[in-house]
Amino acid sequence: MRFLPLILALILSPLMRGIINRTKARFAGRQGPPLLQPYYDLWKLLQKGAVYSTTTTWIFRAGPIISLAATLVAAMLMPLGGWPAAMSFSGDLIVFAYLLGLGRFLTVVAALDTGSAFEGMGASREVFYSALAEPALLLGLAAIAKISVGGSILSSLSQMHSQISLHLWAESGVVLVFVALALFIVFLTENSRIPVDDPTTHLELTMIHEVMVLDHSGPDFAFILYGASLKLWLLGALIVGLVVPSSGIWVVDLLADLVGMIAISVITGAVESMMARLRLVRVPQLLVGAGALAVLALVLEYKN
Amino acid sequence: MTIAALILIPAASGLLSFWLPSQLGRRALLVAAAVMHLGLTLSLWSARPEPTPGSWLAVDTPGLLFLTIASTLFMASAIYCTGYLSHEDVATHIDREERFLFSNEPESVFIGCLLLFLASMTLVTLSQHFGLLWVGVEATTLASAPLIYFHRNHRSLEATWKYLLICSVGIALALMGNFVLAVSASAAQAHDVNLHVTNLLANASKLDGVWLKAAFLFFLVGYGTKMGLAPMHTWLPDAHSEAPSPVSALLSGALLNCAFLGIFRVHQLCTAAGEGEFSRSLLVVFGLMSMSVAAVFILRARDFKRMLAYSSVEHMGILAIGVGLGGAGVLGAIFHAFNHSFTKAALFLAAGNILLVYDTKSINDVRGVQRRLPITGALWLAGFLAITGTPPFGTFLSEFTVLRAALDADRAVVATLYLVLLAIIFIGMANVMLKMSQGTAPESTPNSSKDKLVSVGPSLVLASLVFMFGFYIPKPLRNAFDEVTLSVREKKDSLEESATIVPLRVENETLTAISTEVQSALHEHGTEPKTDAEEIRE
Amino acid sequence: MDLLLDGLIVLVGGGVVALLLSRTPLANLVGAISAAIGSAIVLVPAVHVVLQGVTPAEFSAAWNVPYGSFTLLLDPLSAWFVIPIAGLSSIAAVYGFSYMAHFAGHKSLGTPWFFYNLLVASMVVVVTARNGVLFLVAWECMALTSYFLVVFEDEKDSVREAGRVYLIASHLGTAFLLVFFVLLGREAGSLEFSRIADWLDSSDGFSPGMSSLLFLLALIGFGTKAGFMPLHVWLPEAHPAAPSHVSAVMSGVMIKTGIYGIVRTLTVLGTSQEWWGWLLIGVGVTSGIGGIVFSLAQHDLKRLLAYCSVENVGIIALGLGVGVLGIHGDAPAAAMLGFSGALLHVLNHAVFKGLLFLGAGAVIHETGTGTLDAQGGLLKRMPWTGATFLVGAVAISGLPPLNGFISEFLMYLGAFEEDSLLTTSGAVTALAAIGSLALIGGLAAACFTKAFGIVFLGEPRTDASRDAHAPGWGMRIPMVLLAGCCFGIALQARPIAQRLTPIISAFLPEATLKEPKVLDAAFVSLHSISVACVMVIVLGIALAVARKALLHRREIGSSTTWGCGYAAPTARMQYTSSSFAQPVTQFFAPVLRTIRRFSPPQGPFPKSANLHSETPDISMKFLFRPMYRLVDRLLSMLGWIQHGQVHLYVLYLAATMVVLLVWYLGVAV
Amino acid sequence: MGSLADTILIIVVLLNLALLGTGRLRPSIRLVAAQGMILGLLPLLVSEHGAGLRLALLAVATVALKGVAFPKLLYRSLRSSNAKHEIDPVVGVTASVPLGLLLLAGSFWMASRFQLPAGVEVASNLVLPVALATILCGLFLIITRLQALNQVLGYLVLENGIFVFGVALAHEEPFLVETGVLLDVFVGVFVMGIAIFHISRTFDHIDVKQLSRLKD
Repeated sequence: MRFLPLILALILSPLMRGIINRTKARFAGRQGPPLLQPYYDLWKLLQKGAVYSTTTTWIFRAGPIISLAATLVAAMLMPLGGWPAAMSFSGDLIVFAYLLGLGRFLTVVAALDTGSAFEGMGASREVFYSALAEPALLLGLAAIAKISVGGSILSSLSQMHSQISLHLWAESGVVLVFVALALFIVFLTENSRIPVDDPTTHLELTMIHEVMVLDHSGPDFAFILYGASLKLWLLGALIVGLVVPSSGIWVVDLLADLVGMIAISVITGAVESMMARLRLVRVPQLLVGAGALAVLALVLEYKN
Repeated sequence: MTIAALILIPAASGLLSFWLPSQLGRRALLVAAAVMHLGLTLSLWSARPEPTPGSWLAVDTPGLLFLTIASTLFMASAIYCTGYLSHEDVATHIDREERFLFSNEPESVFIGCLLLFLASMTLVTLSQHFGLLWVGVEATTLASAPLIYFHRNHRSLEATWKYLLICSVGIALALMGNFVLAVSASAAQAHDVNLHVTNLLANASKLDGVWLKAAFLFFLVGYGTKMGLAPMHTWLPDAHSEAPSPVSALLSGALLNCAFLGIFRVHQLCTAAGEGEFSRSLLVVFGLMSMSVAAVFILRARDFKRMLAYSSVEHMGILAIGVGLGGAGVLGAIFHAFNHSFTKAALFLAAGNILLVYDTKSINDVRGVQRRLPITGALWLAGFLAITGTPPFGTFLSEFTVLRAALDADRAVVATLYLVLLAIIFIGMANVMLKMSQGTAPESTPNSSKDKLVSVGPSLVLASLVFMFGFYIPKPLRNAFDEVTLSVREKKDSLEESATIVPLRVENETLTAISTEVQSALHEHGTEPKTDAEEIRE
Repeated sequence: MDLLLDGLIVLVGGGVVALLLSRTPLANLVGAISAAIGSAIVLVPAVHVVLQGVTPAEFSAAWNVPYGSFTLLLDPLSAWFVIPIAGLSSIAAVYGFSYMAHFAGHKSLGTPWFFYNLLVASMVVVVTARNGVLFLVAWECMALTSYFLVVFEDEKDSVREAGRVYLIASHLGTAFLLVFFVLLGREAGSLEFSRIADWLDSSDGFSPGMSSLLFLLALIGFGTKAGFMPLHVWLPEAHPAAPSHVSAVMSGVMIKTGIYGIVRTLTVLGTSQEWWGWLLIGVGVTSGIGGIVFSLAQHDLKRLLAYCSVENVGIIALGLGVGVLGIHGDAPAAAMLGFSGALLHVLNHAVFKGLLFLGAGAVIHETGTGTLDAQGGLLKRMPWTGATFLVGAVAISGLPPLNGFISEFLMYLGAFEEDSLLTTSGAVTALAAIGSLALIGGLAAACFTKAFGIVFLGEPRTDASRDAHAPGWGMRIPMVLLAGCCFGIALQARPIAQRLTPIISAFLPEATLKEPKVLDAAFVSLHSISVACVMVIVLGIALAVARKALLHRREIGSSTTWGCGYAAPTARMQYTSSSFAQPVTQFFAPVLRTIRRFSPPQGPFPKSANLHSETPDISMKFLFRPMYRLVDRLLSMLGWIQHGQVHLYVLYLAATMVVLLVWYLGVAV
Repeated sequence: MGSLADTILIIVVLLNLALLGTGRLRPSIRLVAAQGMILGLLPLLVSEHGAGLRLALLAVATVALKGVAFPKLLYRSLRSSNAKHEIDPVVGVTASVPLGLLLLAGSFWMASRFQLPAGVEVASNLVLPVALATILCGLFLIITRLQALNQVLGYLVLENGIFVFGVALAHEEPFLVETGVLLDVFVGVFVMGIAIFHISRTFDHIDVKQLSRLKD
């Protein structure tokens, strides 16, 4: 039963996209695509053949595969609703972050493999922004580790999540809020959502993630889409786990967290509908700001 | 007997060569005399002869050390000369820089003076009387002047004149020093006190301090001029750059040390008389001045022989500092005298080869020596590393010892200046010597001669000696160093000191700084050698 | 121990023989073989010591120089450093044989091999020496031999200049070490490490001031060799100039002797102070971030790698800093983790940096240039090199499933621990460590996606890169071996890290744990990491199979890369290295101070337009050169002394005499 | 007898001043010769217990060298060079004399700071100041006069000063050393003479100010 969070992630992750898109549609006053649309897309893509550029090498084909593999392993580290993750050990949060990094590395390299200027451009922005997002993520986790477990050697994501209680909220709620904010910005960045990136278009030169995968098609693209939605789910679950206090009764917790996942999807949709994309030069400031939030949280922690 | 031979052989053969008709004979004579001299010198290490009647001349450890240096270097440059002279065309030829005609000094005069030069240096190292020492030093000046004027062109004449005038004036002051010393000696009640070194050392305590110190001042300036301590060094770069390379090697490697021996003996005397602090501080000051001046001009060097000359000034400074710091510093200094002489001689001989082939002394016109003259180039690089005190050469160990002495003595300022100046000089020399030896050589050089055994052999031997010193110092040599080092310790109150020393320290220090034989010898005399650190702290 | 000596003898002997063979074709063979075998022999006892954890008796021979003695000891710490030194040197020697082959004929190959062997030997002696003088001699020999290897192609001006900078820098560094050892010997009464240890036991150790002074001297002296910013100036010059297998050794292991020096200093001093930890972390942050940012701004592959070495020694310094903090924050587990991370990273960096330099060497060997924007599409032409380079790139970015991640993970864990346990000051420092480690990781990924992407992917940008051929097996095998090590270390993380614990507690008793179970947790996670790494690989394979199945009997089209409908894309339309790095370089512009010369296209039909950008090293440009100029100017003020007027020369003499007399008679008497 | 020594020393001082006052070379040589002659007498006066054979020989040698040989040598090289008098000295002849007096004063101060150690008796208490003054005067000549010949003269004066001191104070100087010293000085002057000869032949002047090609 340890595998429950993993299984949920594998099954439900595309749904998040559906919810987000539906929310955006509602804000725009449209009917919007069906909630399950992402599943249909994946299915369709898996049926198709593929077209490869003559420039590309095996890297181009390896990219989607390995990044999906990395994301899958990362998924094994993510607990949900009081259920410990499939694999949980001290410092797994670091491994989690770096597995996502591996995925990114391969995606970027695959993009460069096409030798296209667009992909190159997207790749260069991707690496830059993620480099800035990384500190925010880890500092945020450090803050949580400190307030929740205290003593990292014994702290794993699962423990951290299980430690989040109403009492802790009462004690150091500010820290939690700040960290949650910081992580949310990271969440938006890593999943290339507005205000950092725009997942819906991929032809303007301002795009980041979407333009990197421009040349992928068929199953490869399916892998990529699925990997992306998995990533969305995982980072979401991370935040939800840190925000939603755990009562100890697993049914309650599980439901609470699922609600949280829906909530975060809706919020994301709302943000995307209400905000405009930032100018590229502004994005680093946003990310540095996220990092600052995390540090601030820790400093506040030392205060009391 | 041996002592007389040591002086007479070169002197006689020198005079002989003035009249010897055959060129071949003269060169043979030169080498023969050098070989005999070196042989005799080395024999001294096994058995020291009785001093001459009246103990005017005798072999004592400091003298023997410097005699060995001089003799070895003379051997090297004698062999080098045989090749060198055959390159020099006797006919009138065009001057390199000023484009006028000039002709060399007759070879007979050159070789004759060379041998007389050796004789006078031997006299300096062997004389046990300050007056005689002075005579010897003055004699070296006179014998070497014609050597500098070998190429009879404007510049060498100018150099010769400066050398003659400045050194003569300096030496004259040293003579004054002799007389002042005599006064201070005649202060001693006992009437048998004269200027014999041993005699003075024995009666050191009776000497009149005021006059002794005055004497030291005169000696310092006088012999300091000859030794090339700034600011009396001014003649040195001119003479060294204009003299033919083998002569430069001798001047820089042997002559300067002889002058240093003069200062050292007086310093010994001051220490014995309990005035060591006075002479030490002055030596350190002058040493630092010399190093700084050298640093200045090495950084702006345009002529590589001048640069080598300035580096001699630097190293004389190091010797002065070492002796001035006392304790292990003396060991460092004496050891450094060896390293420096051999390295510098090797470098000057290599410079001679470069000069011969490229026919210029200007640094900017020399490139790719290690391609044009592989062995000379390698020597040039090795020499550079050695002269800048880089491991694994002996110079590193000696300079390290001096540094250690400085820090042991809590002379942080001295140590810092010493290191900074060494670093600056390293940079300066690196800029020059690397530029010269590396890079692509010009397709055609003025002279097409290659490395020959006679032209690189001597410096190869010298360089490898310095390299050996980096790993291994022969036992007798090492003991000699220690003996000299101990000879300039403050003799006073070493007895009660011996009680107060932390055993661990003494054990370590003596194991490392002073070899065990001497230690045991000291134990017999009941005096415990103190660590250098404490000696100066006291 | 005897094996160690035998190995050294083989190295030196082989080197001398090679030197004697000089220009003959045999020299290359003899040199390479002796280097490879010699280092391999040295490797054996080192591995044995690390595995058994037992220290063989020290080898000591009398050495008749002042304060000197020839004392070698292969304790676990030394052994740990000998392993990468000997291993990488051996592998690089194999590579070097093929690499040097094309210099045969017009250059003497005996000389470089002579220096190579001596370099390896002196590195081994440096990390095993137990006497100050011996250490210094070996240290300087290391600098010199590597210098002569750097100037192997001294007909190039750039190479000569690089060599000069290197030689001077390392000499100045050594000056600090001289003072360090002299003071050490003066305090402890001996330059024998063993005697210093005795002295520490018998007496009450160094005074705080003195120990801090000693530590600072060591940090500067060793830091120059290790390449800490801003002392790194020689590094980006020298490493590219050297032949690639030498760059691999220099960058992979030689600079680690600096790290060894610092670690050994901590041992020898016997004490440490908390602010040393802050300082080390500060140094680490500066070097780490600075190094990788400058690395990103480079246009030359080997320069990029060189700067990245600065980044990695920065990471190591971070680890050490975390360790020292741990000792003083009473978090021994954290200390242990910090030091383990640092030491493990020493090994890891040796592996992947060696690998990357060998790869770069292969590229330069084939295309004749290291300029990034002159490459492209090399993966098709040299698949082995490309694949191994990719492995190295992923490893050096500190990503799983490769070794780079393991060491960084340990440091993270240590820093997290301190962040949670320590008081404010220490915790904030630990925090800085976490933040910068994360940032460095991200930037490193950026840097190496760039390096790999531009060089090996896309279309060839020049004919040279189009006509490149794959290098022979002589050069492939070493790279494959090293790439294998990258995986191996990651998959054997736990046993290797456990080996480190006794080593560290041997030289730092303070770091030993009261209750070891805390650390076991860390080892458990190392194990799970290895498992995770395996899973990534397995899943990857599985997905590949799945994909194959899916695409089975479907039409697979192939066309040119889609250029938004642009019909005739050319290789020159690809993204260049500088444009790839542009967002980062722009963000860090104040630090980088890149010089841009831009002539924009003009008119409706622009004839030409070009953009030239170069990033000179700031500390070189704004710190060292000005300092040098200042000294030069100050000294030139004295230039008038030697004016050639003889009568004034006599005046100097007379003045000195008179001044001395007046001083003496007026003051002294 | 002390008075006699005093007179000699005073003459020496006067000769110094005269030397400073003359720019022409020939008279300068003559003055130096005179100084040498006078000094030749000094050894006979210094020791209280009569002039021994050693001192007599020393006196003769001194006169022979300082009074006869050196002037001869210098005249030779003067003839060889076409220099007649000092061209433009660093310090003019007229200005030199008062400066010479200053030097004299300075040397008297120095001498006053030295007190002779016990057991050293000296013919006249003028010895030390005069010796120092002569030494300084010699150095002054070398520094201010630019004709090579004049510098040799300066060197001789310096030597004379030292001689005064040596003869008067250092009794223990053995004969061997005395002769060695004199011999060295002689050869020194001889070699310098040759050098001057070469200089005047190669440069056809003996103005050392122009000998300054070698510099940095």
